[in-house]
Parts: sequence; C-alpha cells; structure tokens
Amino acid sequence: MKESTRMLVPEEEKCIGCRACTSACPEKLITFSEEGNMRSISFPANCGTGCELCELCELCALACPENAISFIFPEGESENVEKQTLDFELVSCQKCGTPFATIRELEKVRTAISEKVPLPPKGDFWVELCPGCRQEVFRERQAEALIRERTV
Amino acid sequence: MKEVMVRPERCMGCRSCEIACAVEHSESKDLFAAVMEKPTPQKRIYVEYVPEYNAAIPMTCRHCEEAPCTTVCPTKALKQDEITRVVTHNSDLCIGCWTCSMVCNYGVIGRQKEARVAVKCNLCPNRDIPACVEACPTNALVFIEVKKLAGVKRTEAALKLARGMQGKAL
Amino acid sequence: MPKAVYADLSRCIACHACELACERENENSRISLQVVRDLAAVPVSCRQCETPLCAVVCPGEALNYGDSGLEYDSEKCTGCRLCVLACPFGTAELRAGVMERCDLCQGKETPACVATCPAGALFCAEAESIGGNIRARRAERIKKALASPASAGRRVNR
Amino acid sequence: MEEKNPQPTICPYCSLGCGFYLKLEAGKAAGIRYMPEHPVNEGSLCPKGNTVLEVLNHPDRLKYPLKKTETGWERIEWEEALDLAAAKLKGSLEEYGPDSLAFLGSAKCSNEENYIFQKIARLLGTNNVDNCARLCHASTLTGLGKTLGTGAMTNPISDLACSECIFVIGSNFAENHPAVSRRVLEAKEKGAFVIVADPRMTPTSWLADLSLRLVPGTDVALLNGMMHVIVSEGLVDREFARERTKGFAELENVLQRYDPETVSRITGIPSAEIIKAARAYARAGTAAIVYSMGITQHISGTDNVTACADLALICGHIGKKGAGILPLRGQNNVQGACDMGALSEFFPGYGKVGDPEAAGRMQALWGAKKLPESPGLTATEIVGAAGKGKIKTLYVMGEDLVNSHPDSSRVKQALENLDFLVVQDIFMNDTAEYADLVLPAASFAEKEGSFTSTERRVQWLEPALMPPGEARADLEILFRLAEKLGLDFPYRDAGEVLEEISAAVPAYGGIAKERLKKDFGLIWPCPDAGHTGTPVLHTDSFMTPDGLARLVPVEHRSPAETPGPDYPFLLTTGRTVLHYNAGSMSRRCKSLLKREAELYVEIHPADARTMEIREGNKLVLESRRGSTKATARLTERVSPGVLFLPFHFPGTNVLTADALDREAKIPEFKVSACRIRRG
Repeated sequence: MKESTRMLVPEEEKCIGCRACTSACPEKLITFSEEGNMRSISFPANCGTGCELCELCELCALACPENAISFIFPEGESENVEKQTLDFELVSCQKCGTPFATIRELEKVRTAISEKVPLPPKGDFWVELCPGCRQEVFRERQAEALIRERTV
Repeated sequence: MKEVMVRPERCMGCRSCEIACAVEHSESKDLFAAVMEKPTPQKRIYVEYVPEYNAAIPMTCRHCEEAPCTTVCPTKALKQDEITRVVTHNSDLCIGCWTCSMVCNYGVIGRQKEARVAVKCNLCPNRDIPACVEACPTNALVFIEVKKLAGVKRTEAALKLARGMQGKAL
Repeated sequence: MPKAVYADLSRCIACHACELACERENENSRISLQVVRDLAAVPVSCRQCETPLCAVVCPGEALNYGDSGLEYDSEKCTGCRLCVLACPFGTAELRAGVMERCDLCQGKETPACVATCPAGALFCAEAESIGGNIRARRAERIKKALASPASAGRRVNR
Repeated sequence: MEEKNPQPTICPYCSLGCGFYLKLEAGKAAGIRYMPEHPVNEGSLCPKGNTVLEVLNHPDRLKYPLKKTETGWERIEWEEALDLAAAKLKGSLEEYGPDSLAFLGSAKCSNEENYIFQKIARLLGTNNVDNCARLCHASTLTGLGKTLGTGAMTNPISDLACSECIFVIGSNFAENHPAVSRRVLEAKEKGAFVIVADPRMTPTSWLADLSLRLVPGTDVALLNGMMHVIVSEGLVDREFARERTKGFAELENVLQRYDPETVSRITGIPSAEIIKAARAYARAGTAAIVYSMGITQHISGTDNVTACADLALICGHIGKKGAGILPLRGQNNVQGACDMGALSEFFPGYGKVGDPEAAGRMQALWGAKKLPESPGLTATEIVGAAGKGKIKTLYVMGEDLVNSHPDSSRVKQALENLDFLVVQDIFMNDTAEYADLVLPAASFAEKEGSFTSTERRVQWLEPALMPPGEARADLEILFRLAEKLGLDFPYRDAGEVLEEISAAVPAYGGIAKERLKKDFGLIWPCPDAGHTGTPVLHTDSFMTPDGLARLVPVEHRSPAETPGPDYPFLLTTGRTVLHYNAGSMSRRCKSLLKREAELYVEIHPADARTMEIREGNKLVLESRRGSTKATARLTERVSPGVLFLPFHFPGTNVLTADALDREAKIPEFKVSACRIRRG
C-alpha cells in the first residue's frame, strides 16, 4: 500500500477533453474513446488512493492545459469512487462531416486566437474544418489561379 | 474603375513613385518627418531595374480579378472589394504566413519588419489620385480606366504619325 | 529573419520527390503534395508563420516565437493537440504523442525537399525576398515582350 | 574497395544518369547526400532516386545461388551453379546447335557486363542476344539510323535550356524523367515556346504553351501535317535542306496529302493548333524535339521516329546548341547496352551483323575463328521462338520479361517451354520464378563499371558497398561462366574490359576508366585519348556514308488493333512517377507503395458515368489476350474512349498485344483494344 492518500480529481467544468493526460500517463491509466459525436475520457476509480498502479507522478496534471486535474486528500473516509468518465460532444468538420474536436477545445482555440488576431465569431473560418480538410482547402485555393490559367 | 497603369517605355527609373508612396503611408505624410519615423514608412511600389535592357519598370499591385492573394489568405486579412476590385490588407488579422507573397504573380506584397505583417498597395484611399501616380514626372504611371488608356495611346500614336507625315512633307 | 519553404506552383510537376526526401530524412513526411483537379499540384508544409497561431494556443512552453522564428521544444510538448486545432493550414501533426513540425532540416544547408526538387519549384527563403525575385522575373519578361513584339517570328522565311 | 564516404554514385533508375552520394555507416548505405555539382540533375533527385536505400537494404535481395528442385528452391554453391549453367548451355549447343541458345542482356547492367555478355553469346555461335531496348527505343535506332546515321540523342539535356521552342511528342518527362523539367522550365523562363503532344493530359502538359491531345497512334499524321504547313508556308530551311539532306522532293510529294484539315480529322486536333505548332517550331531560332515511348512503342514506331527526324531536318533544327532530337531513353544503361552490341543485329559499335567487314573486325579483335553471320532473334522474337520450342536454353541477365513483354500469358508459356532458364538478378522477380537456376547479382552500388546515359554521357560507377550474402557483380559471374565454357578471357576487372571496348567501339575510342572518373565522364563520340567528347552530334555532317541526312517520307497507318464493338475502349499504357518499369525495385519500396499500391486504370468520368463506375471501383479489363483487375481512377487526364494503365504492376501486359513494328520489332504497347466491367 502506498503512503499517500491523495487521489486524482478531474474537474468537469474545466476539462476541455483534449486528451493530453491520456498520453502523459506513463501507466496508460487514463483512457479515451470516441463513438459517433461523443468523446469520453476515463479516469480509473480511485486513481491515486487505492489505485495499485498510479505512482502519483502527477504528469497528467502537469500536462493538462486547463489545470483541470488535481490530486487532493479525500474528505473523511476514503470513499470508493466509481470509474470517473467525462463525456464531450464533438464538432463535425463542416466539409467532410467527420467529428474531429470537442466543442470546448474549439472554443478554447477560438478564444486564444481571437486575443491575438481578431477573427469573426463564426462562419467561413478554418477552425470549423478538420486538419485534413484545412489542408485540402488551402491547397485548392492556392491552385485556383493556376488552374484558371491552365484551362484557358 | 480606374487603375494604376504603367507605361514602362516612359519610366526613367527616378523612383519618385517609391518615395511618394512611402511618404503617403507615413504618420506625418511629410518627407522630412517621415524619414525619422519609427517604424520606417514603407513603399508599396517597386521600381525594378532590368540590367539586360538597361531599363526600369515600376511594379505595383494589379488588384487582379479574383486576386490569388485574397483567395489563399486564411484569416481574410487580405480582402477584395467586390465592386472596385481594390485589394486591401488588414494588418491586425495578418499572421505572417506569406502564402500571399508566394502566389502573387507580380511580387508586390512586401513585409513590414517590426510588425512582421504584409504590406501592399491600397490605392491611397484618402486621395483622388494615388501618390505614386501624382509623383511620376514622365507620366509612366497613369491613373485611368483601362479602356481609356487605349484612347490615350491612340491619340499619342496619331500625333506621332502626324508629326512624321509633316516631317516628310517638309 | 526566419525562413520557410515556398513553392513556385507553376513549376511543380507533382513528382512527390519532396515527400520522399522528407520521409527518408525525418521518418515521416512533413510535406504533403497532392494534385488538384488534374491540373495543378500543390505541396503543403509548415508556413513558419510570423504570428504562429500554434504558438498562440500552446499552453506549455513548447512552441514559442523567438528571434530565429518559431521555436519548438518537443520535450515540453504535452500532446494536447491545441496547436493542431489552431493551425489554419492543417500542417501541424501529432506523432508518437508529441507535435511534429518542419524544422527546415535543421543543421543542413538546404532542406531535403528543396534540394531534391527536380523542377526547382521549391525554395527556402526569407519572406522578404520572395517578392523581389518574382518582381525581377516579371519585369524582365515585360521588357522582353516590349522589346520584341513578334516573339514567335525570329526567323525570316527563307 | 576505395574508401570514400559519402561515396559518389549514379542513380540506377532512368536514363538521365543523375548523380548523388551514398552515406555509408558500418558498411551499409545509411543515407543520401545530394550532388549539386552534377551537370545533369544539379543535386535534384526524383522520388525513386530518393528511395534507393530501400532497394539496397531490402531483405528480399537474392543472397545465394538457387536451383529449382521438385521441392522448391535449393541453395547451392557458386561452383555448382556455374557448372550447371555451363553444362546446360553446352548441352543445348551440342545437341541443337548454337541458335537453340538465347541471351537477354540488361540495360540495367554496365557497359562491360553487356559487352562480355554478348561476346559470350557470339563466341558460342549465336546472335540471339538482345536487350530490353527492343521494348522501348528499338525504333529510335532504326528511325534515326536511316535518317541521321545514328540512333542516339543529338544534344545533351542541358541544351534544352537554350532552345527557343521545345516540341515534346509522346513523352511525359515530368513523370518519367523529372529532372528534364528543370531544363524545360529554364528555357521557358527565357521565353521558349513549349508544345506538348500527348493523348493524355499529364504534368508535362502543364508546362506547355500549346497542348495537343491527339488520338493515340496518329503521330505520323500530326508530324506530316506540321511539315505540310511548314512547306506550304515557306518556312523550310532551304539552305539546310539543300546542302545537308537528300530526298526533299519525295518528302514534299507525300506531305501534299497531309493538309491541316485532313490531319485534324485523323488526329482530333483542331487544324488551327496544328498550324500554330508548325509555325512556332519552324520559326524558332533553335528548336528541339523531345520524344519518348509514346513515339516508339507503336507498329509504326520507326515511321514515327523517322517523321520526327524529317521535321527537324527540313527546319534545320539539328546540329546546333539547343536544336536537335532528344529521344529520352528508358533504363540507366540502355544506350550503353545498345552501344555494346547487346542487340541481335549489331556488333559492338553498331557494325551490322551480316556485314563481312564488321564481322571481320570483331573476329580479329576477339581472335575468333568465325562469328555467326545472320542476325539473331530479337527479344520479342526469342519469346516467340521459345514458345515454339526453337530456343532451348535462355540466359536472362537483370530483366523481368514476364512483366515487361506484351501478352504475359504467352511469355509464361514460352518460359515453361524452355529446357533450361537461367536468371541473374538482384531480386526474385516474376521471371525468375520460372527459372531453373537463379544467380544473385550485385546492385549498382556494389560494383564498378561504366554506364552510358541517354545523353551519351559515359560515367564511371565506383562500388560503395559489398553485395549481400554471396551475391556477386554480374561481370564477375560472367567471367567465371566464360571460364567454365572454355572461353579464354584475359581481363581481370571492368577497367580492362573497357580497354577492349575502346578498341571495339569507335565512339568509345578515347574512353578509359581513369578519364571517366573525372568531371562526370565523357560524352561519346570520343574517338581518341585526346578528344574531350562530343555533346552535340551532326554539327557539320551526318553519320551516313556521304555525310548527308536522308529525308524519308512516311505515311500514317492505323494501329494494329483498334477498338470495335467487342472491345470498345482504346487501351494505352505508360509510366507513373512513383514506380519504375516492371517494378522489381520500386514495388519493393514501402514509401513508394504507400503512395501507389496497386494497379489502377484511368477512365474518363463520362465513360464511367455511362457504365456506372465510381472512383475506387474494382474493374475487370479484358482484351483478346487476357484479363486483369484494376481499381478505377476517374480522371480527365484521358479522353473519352481511352483507358490508361501503368505498366509497373503485373497484369497490364496480360492485355497488351504483341504486334510488332516491321523494322524495329518493337511491340505496340501504346494501343490495344479492351473492354471493361465491374469486378
């Protein structure tokens, strides 16, 4: 049994569902799955306290861009927490329809960009496209003038 | 719509257009004050010297139809007015990806060093005649509608011809 | 001043040599070429933006804009993918948990994609010099056209 | 082995002879460094060149001699393998005579290897020795041979940069010889006018100022049409035609029938464009014709080439910097293999078999009592003869005829019909599967020798690596085989073979190993040790006996097989940028396969619509000879009614016909009739 009794607590209000924690965890204890337009991130039950594998390295918390993960001492008796799963709705690419990012991720990106480069709130805006389609659109736009020239 | 038309055969390479352009796009709009300004005011017209022909050609934005620079700009920092066809650049939106510069067929999109953003001709919105045209001593630059330029050229050609005939008659 | 890989698209022949050179040097290709409507080919790679949105959204210190342009420290990348979602060109990618981007083949004089391009379509340059080169070429062409109005009639009939 | 790291080398793929360096680590090829100082590619490399490490380090490389037994392949010792090969060759020779033997040389092997290979064949008493030039540019040899006197590219590739007009016909160099593009673009920057005539729209057509999409197989009509315009508009270079050519009157006679309207009906090109192309070509100060297999791989291949030569000659666009005829050849040493006489009708240096003087020279040089007098069978004829049981033993060096010859099923039958088949290669290719004996050879980076590129540039290749396992350089294998056959060869290495070559081939007279090692080789003709090479041919006179070029009129003929009710589509074949010929190297490169994994067929969207075919559908293609499967790729690169298949995958040549050009015996890969259905 480990000495510490701290446990991992994700904050649902803060988490944007980016999955940085899933790749940060050396034991791969934090997992994610995607189905349809939903993404779920699962933190094991009693991560930290009561979790045999968690070394309390806190790499997940360090990786989290939103500081949404904290390791705290549970109040009172170490209660038996069920597996904690957070669900996120995904945004579909406006061009190909593939769900590619959570609403919150895109909001975060949009806000961060707007602070630097004021952009229109909605509409014909690359953030609405998945990376693959962005590349395709960018490619097509670059080719446009050349194609016009070559069709004449 | 009027455009800055270039008549390369008249250009002496004096670069008055370049200076006038930079001054027009300065804070003070005064040559002597502009020199001292920081960031240094930047020209948007370029007089290209062609060594092979020992000649100079002023190059400036053609405000192309369906301008490639506006098509590729991801942030819409470059925009084209649907009616006047004038391509303007909003430096607040520019992320310095330089795709515009890459696709421009005339190489007339420059870089503003301090802000690291694109710089290009906006046809001097506050003036009746763009500064470069006004400054040109030889009328190598004219601000005119394309179809009218043909008329001007016709008149000139006719004049030349008439002079020639006169010369012969004498 | 930072440099980037640019293309003279009118020269690109869709041969994919850039991709394969990059793949050999970097395991994965960081440049991607595709043909558009059978009439043109466009290679796309990191634009090395001067206001890089990937760095704007990077929550850690992995991506930064410094004196030499965009700097990237993969050690500090947490794999949050926000850069991927911010990049307008879709060129930021995540590989093996961290972001991977074109570093212009650091340490080499010329990036492999540029050096290998059979058509001389790719070039690595400072943004400021792109316009100048295009202008010079265009000016020469204009002058040439003015100098010989009947360009296709050099030889007199014999 | 000389220790150099990185080691300069020459690309083993196409005929351009591009240079680059191999970076070596612990005896392995670990990287590539570009060679900006090379005069041909200036440091660039195409996608295939970029992936050459995958070929060198491939686990499939043949490492040991293999003998086919009832239970499969058995690893044997070299001694046993060579004894077996020699015994079988001698056995056939004694029992059925020398013409029961056949030898297919390799345009991928060095000059020395091909020279020794044909020498073995001829000393054994047969001229049944050929190489895959038969499949790509045999018609260049015949067509340019009878007009200009020699079937080689007249100018170096770099000359294109100073052409004022470049007329490209039947060549998709942007995909097949990518580095040529940089020269064409250089010319364009200077204001050159580029014309591209091709039934397909390709990346080469993107570079064109005028793109002519002709019906496949109508090249002669187009060329005659252009000449008609040139003659009728008085654009002929009369002085040149008078002083340096013969036969203008006869040509003029035939051309009369090819007025632009008639030609337009045959070729499908608007007459205005034919006139425009003719004027641009004729009026330019310097103009070059670039052609490739779109011209040569027809039953009218020789005529096509002849018409190209006629066009250049009547305009005087030959024998000057920037003006000439540039057939872009296929393999890295196809020019050399031909120069070395790995051809059934030519001795080394193009002395004609049957010409007593030519035979006498070789006899004297080789100290041979008598050499066979009648021309041997060509590569295509060898397959036919094997099918009929006339060829008993076939020795194939570095070739995959199952995939590269037309009508693959017939090729396979022919191979099965052989008494004994030896295949010497770097990989177990589809032809080797039919062999009785497989000999593992060294790749380009593991041996030394000279290679002659399409621009006649002879370059020396130095070894960078040791061959894998027990694989040996082809030359070493041939030396030992010769010994087993009782032939007394005095040479110890490639350099010494080259010494004999310089005596046998006049154009190589001044070419020696030490000279080739400097300054990226020499461009032949280089007749003596003091000569610096001849980049431009025909400057003062042509290589005909009287020094005058011949204008030879040719007529348009329809292809051997045209689409009809049963087989409504016209099938044409060619290459793509990501693979190479039969694919035995490129189809082993993962990075190339990732991008182009399987056989596809290009079909026009309008045809696809009528047949309810969608992108990516599996299709079955059928011709009179067989059927094959391919994935549909909908594209306007082909015209309606035309299908295109790349020939890098097994299956394409199951469909193609083995109709041959009368003179060159080249098969008509470019036109056959075909039908499709959803598979």
